[in-house]
Amino acid sequence: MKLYEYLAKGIFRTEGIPLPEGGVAQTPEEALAIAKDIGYPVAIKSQVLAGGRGKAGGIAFANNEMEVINESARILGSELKGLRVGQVLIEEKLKIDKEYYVSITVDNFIKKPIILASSQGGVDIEDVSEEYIVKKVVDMEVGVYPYLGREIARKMGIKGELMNQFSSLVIKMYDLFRKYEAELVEINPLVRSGDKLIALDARLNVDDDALYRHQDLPRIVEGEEWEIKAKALGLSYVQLDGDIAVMANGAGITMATLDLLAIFGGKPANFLDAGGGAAVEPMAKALSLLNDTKPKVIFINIFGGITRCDDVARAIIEVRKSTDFSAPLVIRLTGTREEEAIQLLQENSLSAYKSMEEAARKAVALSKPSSGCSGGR
Amino acid sequence: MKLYEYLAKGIFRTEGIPLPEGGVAQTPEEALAIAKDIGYPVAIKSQVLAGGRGKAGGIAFANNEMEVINESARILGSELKGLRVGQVLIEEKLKIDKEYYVSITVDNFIKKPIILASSQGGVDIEDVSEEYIVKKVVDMEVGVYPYLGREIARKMGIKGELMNQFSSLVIKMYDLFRKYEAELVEINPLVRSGDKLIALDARLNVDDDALYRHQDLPRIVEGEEWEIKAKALGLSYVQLDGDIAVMANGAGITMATLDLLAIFGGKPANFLDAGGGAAVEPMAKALSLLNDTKPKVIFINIFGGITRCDDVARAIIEVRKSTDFSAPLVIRLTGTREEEAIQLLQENSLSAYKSMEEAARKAVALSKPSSGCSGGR
Amino acid sequence: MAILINKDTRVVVQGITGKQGSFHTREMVNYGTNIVAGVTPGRGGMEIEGITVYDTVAEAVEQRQADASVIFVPAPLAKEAAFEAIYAGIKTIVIVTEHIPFHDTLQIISYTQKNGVVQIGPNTFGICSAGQAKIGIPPNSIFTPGPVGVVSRSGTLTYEIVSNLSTRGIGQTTCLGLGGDRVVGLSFVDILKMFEKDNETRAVVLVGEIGGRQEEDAAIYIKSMTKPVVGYIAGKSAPPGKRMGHAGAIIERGAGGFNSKVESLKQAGVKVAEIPSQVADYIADLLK
Amino acid sequence: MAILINKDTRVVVQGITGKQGSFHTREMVNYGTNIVAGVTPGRGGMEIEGITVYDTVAEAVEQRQADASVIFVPAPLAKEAAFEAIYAGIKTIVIVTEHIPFHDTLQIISYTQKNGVVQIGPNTFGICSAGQAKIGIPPNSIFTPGPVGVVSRSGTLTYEIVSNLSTRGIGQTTCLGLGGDRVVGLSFVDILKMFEKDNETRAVVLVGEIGGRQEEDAAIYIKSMTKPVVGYIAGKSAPPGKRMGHAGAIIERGAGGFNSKVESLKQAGVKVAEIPSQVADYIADLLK
Repeated sequence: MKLYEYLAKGIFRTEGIPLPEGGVAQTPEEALAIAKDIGYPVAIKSQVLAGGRGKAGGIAFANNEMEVINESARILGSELKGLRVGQVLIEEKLKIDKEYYVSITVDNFIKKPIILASSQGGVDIEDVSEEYIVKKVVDMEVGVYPYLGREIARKMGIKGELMNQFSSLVIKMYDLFRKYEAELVEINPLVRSGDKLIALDARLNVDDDALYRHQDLPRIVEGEEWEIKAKALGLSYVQLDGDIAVMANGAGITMATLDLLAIFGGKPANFLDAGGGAAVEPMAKALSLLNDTKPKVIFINIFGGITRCDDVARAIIEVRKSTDFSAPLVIRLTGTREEEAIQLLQENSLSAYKSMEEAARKAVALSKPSSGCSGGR
Repeated sequence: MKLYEYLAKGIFRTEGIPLPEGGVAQTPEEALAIAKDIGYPVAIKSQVLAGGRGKAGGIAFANNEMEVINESARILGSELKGLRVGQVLIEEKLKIDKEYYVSITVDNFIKKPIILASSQGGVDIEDVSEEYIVKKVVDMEVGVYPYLGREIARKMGIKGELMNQFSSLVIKMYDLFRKYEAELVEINPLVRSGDKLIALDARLNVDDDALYRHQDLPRIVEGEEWEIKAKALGLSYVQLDGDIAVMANGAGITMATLDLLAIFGGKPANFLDAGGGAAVEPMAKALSLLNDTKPKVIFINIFGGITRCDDVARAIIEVRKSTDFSAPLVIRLTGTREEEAIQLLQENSLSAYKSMEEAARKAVALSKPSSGCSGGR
Repeated sequence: MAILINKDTRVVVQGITGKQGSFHTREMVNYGTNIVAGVTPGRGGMEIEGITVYDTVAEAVEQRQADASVIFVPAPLAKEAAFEAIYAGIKTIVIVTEHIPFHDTLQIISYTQKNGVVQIGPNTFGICSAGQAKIGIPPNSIFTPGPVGVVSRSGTLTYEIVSNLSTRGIGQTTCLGLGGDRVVGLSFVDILKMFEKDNETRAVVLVGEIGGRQEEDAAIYIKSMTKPVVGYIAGKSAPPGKRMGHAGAIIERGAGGFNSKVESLKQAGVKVAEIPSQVADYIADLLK
Repeated sequence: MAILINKDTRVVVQGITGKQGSFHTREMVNYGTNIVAGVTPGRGGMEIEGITVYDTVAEAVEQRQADASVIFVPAPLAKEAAFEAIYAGIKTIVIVTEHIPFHDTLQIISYTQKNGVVQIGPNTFGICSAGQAKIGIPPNSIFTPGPVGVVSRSGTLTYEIVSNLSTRGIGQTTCLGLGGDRVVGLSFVDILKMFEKDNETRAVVLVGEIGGRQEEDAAIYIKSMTKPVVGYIAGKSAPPGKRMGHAGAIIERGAGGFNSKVESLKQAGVKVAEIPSQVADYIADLLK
């Protein structure tokens, strides 16, 4: 889960990380009130979960009341990278003497936390040449001590008193990383303004699987309409731009199903992983959701392992009872309790494929304008 | 630093360790008020920093008001193992179904924390046969998890729900051990009373060197008169029962000096380690303190390393200016700035030995009734 | 021979009294796995599917000489379960549990690495040495003993491919799921090395997916292998920047993307199947 | 040859700008120790006693190839200093600082052990390979090169004994203080093993004291040594249950008492001196 900049900054502030003064506003009037408190000039920053806001016009500066009203009005309610801006962060505009980058994440290969830092901040870290990036792996049993911060500072060319400021900052970032079980804690840019290091931006991405231990955090819902609905049902769902709705069991096989449809010339409408051992009820809900997205074809691809094919059949039959399927169903079922499932389907005038590829070909065929026949084999 | 039982229990309680109800009293009237709150029978426990209070008569039980008054009056103000009893802990007297032992300390050889536990509690753990003692070393980087507590419980014969209680208790003890940088966290006996495990006694010894990080803890002063005075001066001092006052620099050489005096037939009055690099002022204070103890002889044995012999000479001369030495001084000085020191002493009509053994023989001779001559060579 | 487990492996089931734990214990026993004990704290003395339950893993090791463990406990308890197994001296741990907090997994991995423990998972279907023993949750019916080693990042997709192999009469030595999480105990390279050394394994199937750089690392090692490898990578049609279920399946800025993986493998001499059923075709050709 | 350090050992002084640090840096330089760098955070670029000061130990290692460190920082900072040295790849650490909180010391030891670092101290006078290099705080004047190895738990008492040796013309290979705290990095046995292997060391002096079981453990090892050992144990007249300065010098219930130590050593063939000056007598006899 990604936190909005202003939420991340709220947490950074409680940890004692130096930040610009500021406040969050939902209307130009609120923005103005905050700006008055801070004094001019101010920065007006759109609060959306996307990078590169500056280039996209999501960050503005204002030197007086008129500019605050105009710019915050422009940004609030606008769309930035497909995301509606509901809030702006109003902050003092600092004098920037130098921009740095610093983050803590995990190196998936080494399987340990890693601190990344650079003297070339304010830009996308991927665009920074390797020689300007300092990397330090953290042993979780040891943690981060000031010397590690000083060592990073040294390699970034930060000296003297700033070295200690940087070191203290890195320790606080690591404390946040651990305390909030973060996937990413990032400051970009970290700026030197006079003799102070200040976090101009703040990112905090928290592990979804650990959220249950962080009841104090707000729950940020991200994504498009169907993704949010699917997430509320506990499903792993990604919206795509095709017309064949897909449900499979397991992330790998769901991806393979999408690939197969694409290879056969079809266009998948979504990724929906019903999971490894879903029962009748969740599966029925998933199917209803797919139906609601009004695809041209619904393709169900189940290899029964823990998932029992008869449960899948029951889920299909249950949904059919309460809803009309708006699109033809293509069903592929094999594995655990396959025969019981086939019988159940037949009793309800449905049929299923045994082969994933045959089924995929059929789904693609049904999605094409030329073919107008109804579901089933 | 050892904490009184009632203080240790206060800390145990904040950690959630189950304890008998109770309160601390300085007078029989206070004791009575607490007993009334709790209900009879109650235990009356002397609060002194010594083990084996029960055998020594420092623990009593009372079934009614009269007994509370009488027993608390008897214990309060009495002497227990040479220690005055200033406070009693009044506690509910529990039904005891079984007594266990559990502690966390450090194994000096393995150099790691160790959990010791036994199904034979309530007695001195040294008297328990090895086969009844469960030992588990703790990796500080891993810490203590419930499985470790369960594993210890299993080996102690604790099963079912009690196993979980025990496991949770051990985790809390370890948390205290780390939080308070303890040398020892001990519960003896830990009792089973019905279906509950309850800490009947509580010990918490905190590392003196870590006390600066624990401003919340009271400072318990322990020891005899001169020891307390010496401690206030920051000196390492132990009262002994002889008549030759000793000051040396370093624990090892101070012990060796005492041994030498004893071997030569003398009786050291104290152990006083002036430390490795003491300056004039602290050394003068130490010397004044020794003089105040009114020994027969004062023996100063300094091997100058970081300690400079001329500083020692200056300290001696300074003390002589303001105080009369009540006893002859025997001085041994060698090492760093030896010559300057000898000259300083000579200017002040003092002299020093170069050999530790010669000096020790002299000090012993001076301490004998037959010899009446004054200090110096 | 197979790798990592065989019919003599003595398995303790952690979380045996739970719904998943008891169901899969029965399935593992049915497959022939030598399940010697179960552990559920506070339930010591019970029996589940004919297996004695102990309070601690240490007791299971002491009483029943367990040397491998499979963890079915809920995600919030998984770290402790893994730590307990390591503490008790278990040398192979299969963590089936999914949705374990990421920082917990990091700590588990750190601890298994320091203790030289083989950690399979988390979020893995487990491991099966065909005809000998299965530790985990894949359907018993799909495996057949034979000469092919299978290593994968996903569950059901692997069942699909293994099932294809078995249907065509191509058996397996060992099939292993690394686990679907962003960080897991073992890598493709770890397992490829074992297959390379295993006398019975004649060819290897590698089932990868987008995200991470594991497949690219595997390709480097495969260049030095004497045994042929057939690959399949899922996620060809996944749009960049979207999560596809597994925490691992994130494509960001091209790194770890489909093409990078397929090209690396092809350059290492791997035959990469375009659709899952081709894997069995390629393997059949190689074993002719 | 000497043990652990010699004239080529490249030493960094942590806490070089402090009063103790700068004083002993001068003394060490005077003795001939190859002090290559100092470290005081925030003071990088300074010079102390002709030695360049760096901000981090890693920089000192990078710039000056330091391989040993001596720590003079105040007790509250000592743990971090030790961790920093280990992190930077230093292989021998001498911790002079006293009164380090006990739990900090436990963590330092755990970390040095896991990284294969030699830890001398805390609360040690350090180590001197006579005529070559001294890392720590003993007076320079007392040492003479020669054939005797000295290992001890106390400081000044060791100076007394070494001084006696030198006065009688008996030189030393290496003299080392384990440290006076309850737990320290090395034990007598660790050092005895090194002296046993060292070609130049012909006899060993062991200076112990009451408390703990180190001397008893040493006695067991000494039985297998080919080189003669002379011992001295301080604390004969100390009353039981009293602390005598060192955290280690606690006698509780007879364990670790004077008699136990002396008897163990004697049984192992050690000549145990009754008074400090006898040590030199015994060694002189042995070397005849």
